[in-house]
Amino acid sequence: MSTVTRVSDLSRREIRSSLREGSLLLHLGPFAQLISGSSDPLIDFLQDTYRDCQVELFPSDVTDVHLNLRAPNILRKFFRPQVVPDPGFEVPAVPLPIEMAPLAFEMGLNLSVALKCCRFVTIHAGVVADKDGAILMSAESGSGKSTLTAALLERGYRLFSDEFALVGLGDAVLQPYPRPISLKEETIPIVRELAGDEWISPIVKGSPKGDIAYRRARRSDIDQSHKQAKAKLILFPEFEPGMRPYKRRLNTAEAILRLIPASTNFGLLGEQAYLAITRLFDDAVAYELSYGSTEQSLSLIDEALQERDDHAA
Amino acid sequence: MAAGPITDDMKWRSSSDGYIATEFDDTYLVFVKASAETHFLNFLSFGIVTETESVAQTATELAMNLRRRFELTDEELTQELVSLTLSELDDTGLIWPETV
Amino acid sequence: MHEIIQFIMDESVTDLPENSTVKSVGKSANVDHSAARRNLLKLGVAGMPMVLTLKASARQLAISQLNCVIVLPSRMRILVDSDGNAWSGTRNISYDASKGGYKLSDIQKFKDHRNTREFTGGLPNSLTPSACSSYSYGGGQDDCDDDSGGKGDDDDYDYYYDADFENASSDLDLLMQASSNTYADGIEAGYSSKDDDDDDDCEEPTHIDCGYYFTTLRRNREIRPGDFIDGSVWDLRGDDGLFVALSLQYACGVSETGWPGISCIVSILTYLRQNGGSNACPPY
Amino acid sequence: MIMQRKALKQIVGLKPLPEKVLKRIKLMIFADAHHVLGQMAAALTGAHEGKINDVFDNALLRTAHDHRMLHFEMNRLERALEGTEITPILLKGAAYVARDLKAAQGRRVSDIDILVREEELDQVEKLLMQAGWKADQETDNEYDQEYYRQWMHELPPMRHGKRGTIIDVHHLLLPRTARYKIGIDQMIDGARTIEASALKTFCPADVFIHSAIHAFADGAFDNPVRGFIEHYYLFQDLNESDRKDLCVRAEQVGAEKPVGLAVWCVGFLFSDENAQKMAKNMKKPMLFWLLRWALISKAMDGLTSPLAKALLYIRSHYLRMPMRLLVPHLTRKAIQWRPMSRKPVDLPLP
Repeated sequence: MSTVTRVSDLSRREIRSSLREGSLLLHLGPFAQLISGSSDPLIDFLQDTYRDCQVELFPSDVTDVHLNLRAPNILRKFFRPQVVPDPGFEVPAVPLPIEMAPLAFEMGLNLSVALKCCRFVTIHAGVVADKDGAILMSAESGSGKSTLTAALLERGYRLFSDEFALVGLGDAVLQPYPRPISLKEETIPIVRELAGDEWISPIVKGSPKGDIAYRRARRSDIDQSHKQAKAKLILFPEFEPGMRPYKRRLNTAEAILRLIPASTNFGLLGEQAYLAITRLFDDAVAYELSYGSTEQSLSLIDEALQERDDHAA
Repeated sequence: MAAGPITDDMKWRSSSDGYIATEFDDTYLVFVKASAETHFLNFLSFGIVTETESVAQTATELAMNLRRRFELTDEELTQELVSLTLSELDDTGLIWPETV
Repeated sequence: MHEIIQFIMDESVTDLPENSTVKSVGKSANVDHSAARRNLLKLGVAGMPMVLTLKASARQLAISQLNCVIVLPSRMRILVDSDGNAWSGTRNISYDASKGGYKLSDIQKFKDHRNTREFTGGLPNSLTPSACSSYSYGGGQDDCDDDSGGKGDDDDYDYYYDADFENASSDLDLLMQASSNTYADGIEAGYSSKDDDDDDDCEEPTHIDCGYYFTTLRRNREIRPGDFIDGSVWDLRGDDGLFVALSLQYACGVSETGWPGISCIVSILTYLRQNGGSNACPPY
Repeated sequence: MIMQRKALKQIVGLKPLPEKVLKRIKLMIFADAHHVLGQMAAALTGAHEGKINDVFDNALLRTAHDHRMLHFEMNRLERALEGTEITPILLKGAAYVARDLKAAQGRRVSDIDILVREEELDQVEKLLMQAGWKADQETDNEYDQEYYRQWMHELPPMRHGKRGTIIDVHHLLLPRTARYKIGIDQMIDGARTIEASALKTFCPADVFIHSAIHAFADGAFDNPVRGFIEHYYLFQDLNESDRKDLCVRAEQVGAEKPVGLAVWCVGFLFSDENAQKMAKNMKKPMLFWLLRWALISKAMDGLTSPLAKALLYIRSHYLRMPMRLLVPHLTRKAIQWRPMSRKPVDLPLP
């Protein structure tokens, strides 16, 4: 009785009633996510930004994540609709105005993966891949990771994730989780330029993180989200306007030392996580990059790939 | 800070089953399985770990053996530094007094 | 910590004791390393740790999560009472030591103003002023005068207090010393003093120098909530700590809208959750 | 209520999982919200198809972490007490994990609880401080410190400065002021050493007794679902002779009523015949039927009756201290804490 379709195949009424019932099941990479809490801004967002994603109006099986977008449970003096993400465990949830439901939705999914996923080593990183393997970019917020991820998509890479590298326990293979790329403030026009206007979601204005927009995952990214990849390049990018382009090859230990802290569940998984992170370097080489523009970062990556190939040959 | 009382006659042990180490440039990235913590050890602290693996030793014995192994004099590798490093290592669970 | 590691890397060269459990990377060949090692030992004697621990939790995330800075977009004033309630707004509260402290009507106006945010309870003891004792309530003997000198409107006072506020608030700290009764007791004592043999025939006091703490945070003040993290728990102190405490109440779902720096606070809360801090939200 | 008994039985594997997906999802959310998803996974793992295996794997990986952490904490505790004659008794989760009991499988554990003799308390505290534990910030104030030391059955909780883990050092099983007086010395004397370790646990009957005391003679029974499941597994862990011991022992140490109630719960909630038989011959606490209703009502969460909650709250304090202490204490707490109101997490499904 339950069928998997794309969001774009569903009517607004169907989505609304499924969200109300709390029975909307969103399939993304290795996770099945049950979403509840209907609001117009969320439906708009799903229809726009998740249009190509696989969903079920009624779940055919149990799920990894239950995300409830509900009203904040506080007594308020003035009534104004608000929303908080509730992933089923206690999280610091900021009540957001209902127009920011998309943000609450994205935050809720991120929290669920960061804090509750144990089946993969989760590393705060952007990941893209081509037929030769994956590029993992681990960086702090504001270091240009999202822009770089978006730029690599235009170079023929497919999107794995903008937020989390999911590293398989045991085989250290990277798992796609093609969620939309989150763009903040000044990166929005840059990516709009790169990707084209039709790939950018409407802007959520005045959020706690400033203006936010999303670059949608492409249908091809979503349809290949079962295809895993081995890492070929591990990057620690740093963007600062006007910076001279620079790259430095890191030895394995130094790279491990920088990846461990970027993992949200390393301590939780212990030895399995250490071994998986170590195994990433069976095929991958690591670089630290700094650059002042997207073009520079792309040519640094080309150089790094060339060096890696030369070394292998 | 040590992980418990330390006396001079304590003999220290370690086991290579308890950790995974990666070496680079005379420094060791050491993952401790029991605590799931990762530490950086230099040649001295890692030397203490490997030295105590085969036979339990007091701080004094350790200092002597390490000087021999690394070709260092009493002044270069002081007893005090060995004891200090022992208490740092004690905190990681990489080494322990033999009865524990 | 990174600098220390980098330093160790730079200072040391290679030699490996025989050990089958060690995977070696980046090893350079047969360099005379003994000088570097001796150097390292000297540093050890001087107090450099021989073991460094990588915080085995999202440290890099933590760095970005904890390092955030909140810059206050406008001046903010905060009033705290001894019950751990707080009010934040922009109005001033006049303080006149000769009349016995803060003007009670200003306190009331501050609390009542439509732009004031109220936080009901939940401040940690470290940020809460002591309650008034029956005796410390009120101020000097002549505080029965009506406040003719203090009739100027709030804005007149802004300038003066902004310039001088640092001193005023540290004086206040001294005034807010231990006492056991609650503020409410103090008020009652004040009212009931009609009948006693007090020299003054005052109807009711106009100023108060206890039971409240009031402070002004200037525009563009930089607050680093990460400074108040001790391991995985909050250690809130001072005016910045007070601001953080109120931000936490907001972020944890108590207040309404428009509080500066909330994303910074949220990122820290997330960090604390990741690191097992069980008391990230108030009570701390 | 019948449905809820069914849920408990499904979680421990006495009844098959619901066939209907929504019901199955609801059950797993219920288990997760009550922190027993790991136990459910341990009981049911491998027997299913589809996504549920991923969910169970995930839950088991998480509890594996808790157990590893606990083992390391035990190791650190032994190290901290090295060279002394003190042999702490591990309590609750730590004991189950150390003994690898059924009650430990898939169980979440966060803190380590130990029991030492009262005369050892000062030395243990001092040694733990030397090894890096310090007063936890939450209770690091004069009132709490004094309150714990004067009235409670344990030191104020200590948190390790580097690892952030919490240790609770008990010298009694109930507050000094508690109504039930437990024969703690007998229980300590009966404790058994863990092989190749300086640590001990209670004998099997006493392990059950302590769990019953903890649930029914102390505290507000914070997580009844988890508590019921714990009693069920602990009861399964007792062999025939342990069970005979249990009745005798409960009487010896003065814990018949809480133990009677716990055994009754195992019999009633899990339809365990052995427990049912045993409960018939055991004493029940005062107001047994009212209490029973309140406990079960609380376990049903969303349906919680405020009256039941209030009853349990007052009872928990009534059990802990006489009125002359209770009233000032509750007043003091009310002034000091002013907690944020937090509604329990809403289930996302109707």
